[in-house]
Amino acid sequence: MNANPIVSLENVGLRIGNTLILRHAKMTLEPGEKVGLLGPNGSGKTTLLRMIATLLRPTSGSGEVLGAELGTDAVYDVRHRIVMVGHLPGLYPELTLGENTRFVARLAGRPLELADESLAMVGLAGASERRADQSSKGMLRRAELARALIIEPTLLLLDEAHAGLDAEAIGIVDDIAERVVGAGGAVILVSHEPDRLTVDRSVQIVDGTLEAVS
Amino acid sequence: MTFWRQVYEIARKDLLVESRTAEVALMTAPFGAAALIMIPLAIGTDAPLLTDLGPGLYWIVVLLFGILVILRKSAVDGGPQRDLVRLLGIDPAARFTGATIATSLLVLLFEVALGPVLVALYNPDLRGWPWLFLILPLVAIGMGLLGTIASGVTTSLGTRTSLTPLLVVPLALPLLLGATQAFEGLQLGGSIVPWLVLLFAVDLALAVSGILASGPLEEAVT
Amino acid sequence: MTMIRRFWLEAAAVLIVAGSLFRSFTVEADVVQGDVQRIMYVHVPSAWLAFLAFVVTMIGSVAWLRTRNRRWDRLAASSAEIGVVFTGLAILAGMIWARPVWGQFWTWEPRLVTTALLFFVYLGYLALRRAVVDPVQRAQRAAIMGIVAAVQIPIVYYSVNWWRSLHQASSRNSIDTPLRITLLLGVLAFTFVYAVLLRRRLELAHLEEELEARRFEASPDVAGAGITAPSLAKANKHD
Amino acid sequence: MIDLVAAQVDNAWWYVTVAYIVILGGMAAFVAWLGFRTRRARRELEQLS
Repeated sequence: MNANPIVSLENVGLRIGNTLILRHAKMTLEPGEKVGLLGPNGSGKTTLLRMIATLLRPTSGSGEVLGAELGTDAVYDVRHRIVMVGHLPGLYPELTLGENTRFVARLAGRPLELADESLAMVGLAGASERRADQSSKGMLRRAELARALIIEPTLLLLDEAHAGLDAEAIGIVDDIAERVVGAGGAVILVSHEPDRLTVDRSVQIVDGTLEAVS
Repeated sequence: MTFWRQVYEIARKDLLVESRTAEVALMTAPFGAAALIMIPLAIGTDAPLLTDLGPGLYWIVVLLFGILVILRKSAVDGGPQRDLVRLLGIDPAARFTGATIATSLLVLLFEVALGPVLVALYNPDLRGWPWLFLILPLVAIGMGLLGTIASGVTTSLGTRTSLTPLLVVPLALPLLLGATQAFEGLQLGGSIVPWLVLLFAVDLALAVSGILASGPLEEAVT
Repeated sequence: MTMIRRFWLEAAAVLIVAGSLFRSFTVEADVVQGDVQRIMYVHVPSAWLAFLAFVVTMIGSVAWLRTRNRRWDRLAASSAEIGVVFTGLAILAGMIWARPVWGQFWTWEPRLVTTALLFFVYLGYLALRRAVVDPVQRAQRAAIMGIVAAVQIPIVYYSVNWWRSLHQASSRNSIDTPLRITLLLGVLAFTFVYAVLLRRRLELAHLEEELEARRFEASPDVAGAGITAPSLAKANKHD
Repeated sequence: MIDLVAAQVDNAWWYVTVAYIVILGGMAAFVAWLGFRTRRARRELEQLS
């Protein structure tokens, strides 16, 4: 089990409409790794993350995530082990934060108490009755991180990892990433501010390929 | 996590969101009622004429204005919500079924809300009304299915609000005929069974194609 | 030789259409309707062509979903476009026919109603194709609509037919054998026309796809390529 | 035939002619439009290569 990488991309190309996101991307992510993904606005970090999350099919090349070949039906079986926190909140604006997390818990087959506990863990115990569209960006972000605590993923993908979080909450990101890594999983963090990342190594998208950042 | 459990959760979530926005109850239904008030002013307020035309107009309003139920906000997840649901590992067929159930229930609500308006304004012949307990849901399910398929293929397109009605309305013709003819059959005392069979057949064909299409559809929307 | 290989279908189509037209004008007039009935020899074949085109669209749609080979998507799209054109023509001819015979442009004949609805359904199909930018997404979504629409065609037809039969007797009586042969000849001629048009339209679809690919190769729009460091801060420092 | 207005129409050939012109003309217009689009695509393709 340990020998198998969590993500491996071989010469992956990805094109959406008329935009080429990746040309010959290579990447390996081993269990226990925490990797930063850097790059300027519009370089395709979010799209790459969504592809790794099995939500987009590569246009060429091949990739495996958690042992499932991208673009095949095998990805359906590994999706529940992946959590992606996008740069837009994956929450229903009309529902309360509590309802949102309980929705996740029920569909993930986790006990409902875990939803409330995880909200408390990210410091939102008192805000669970607040509607998502009445919450601040930082609160939404915390609520989304609670999802990672409920699902306990093997692969955690954080887009704009620290966006909108206050000093207190930035620690949550690292704690959650540590949990995942500690359990033999892997984490990819996207950020514009490399200084704030505590990662093992970083890669960056340059002209459609992935390059290591020293 | 069984299939029906997923269906239940999706439908529940859609209806919960809808209960917060109240789009169908507070916006679409009054709009349909307003239409039923406007029509006689245009075509004449002669009582026998309205009794005659009432049911047909009712079904036209249900099918045309019912498109707004399909287009309502809670029917379509935004990009991040779609990603969330997909990563939760939900079967596309379960998602389709759950969304269809929610939309169908709301179309049914729309139909029921317009019923009293029809009775009050048009004084229609309501012979055989218990059959409505069958006709109304069959039409609502058909609309729910057509609507879920059509809003599936138009998801995230800029012209969604114009394109969806064009895709739905022509294909809704068998529903219109089934509903109006069954209604007429009740008044004339004829057999309405063939029309119920037609409605049922439409629903069945749409359900089968919708469920088979749900997998490819999920891939089409990225 | 290459000319023959390239144009034999066109030549055959022209010949058979000419033959069919000649026969349409020279065959004896219909006993009931007289000469007006000759409109049928182009109206019915147009409608036939359209239905054939939509069936081919469905086949292309199914094949795309199974193989994800883009040639099937090209087939579905090309055929649907031809189908929409001929549905429109069939409706127009039907209206011109209806005017002298029924005294009005429109009659609620089941086949005419079904054809009119199909016109709108496949207009929607083409509009859907136009609205989706990404070729794979376009093919996928269009394929779903192409199948759902085709499954509904018989239901639409039977429902209208049924509805009509309750209100009025069926509209069509049988026609004499020579007339029927003329009609069949028309159907055959229009089938050839369909084959020719489809081949041409597929060629265009292929060209357009190639053009799209070539444009992309010529100047690939790589994500992030057009974005440079903002120069605002520098400008501010200068004041 | 249902609701037949006239068994024999006076200016029948006029209607027939219009109908044939519509169908054949529509066909020709479609062919012309196809040809135009094909030529345009060819031209653009040549410009790119």
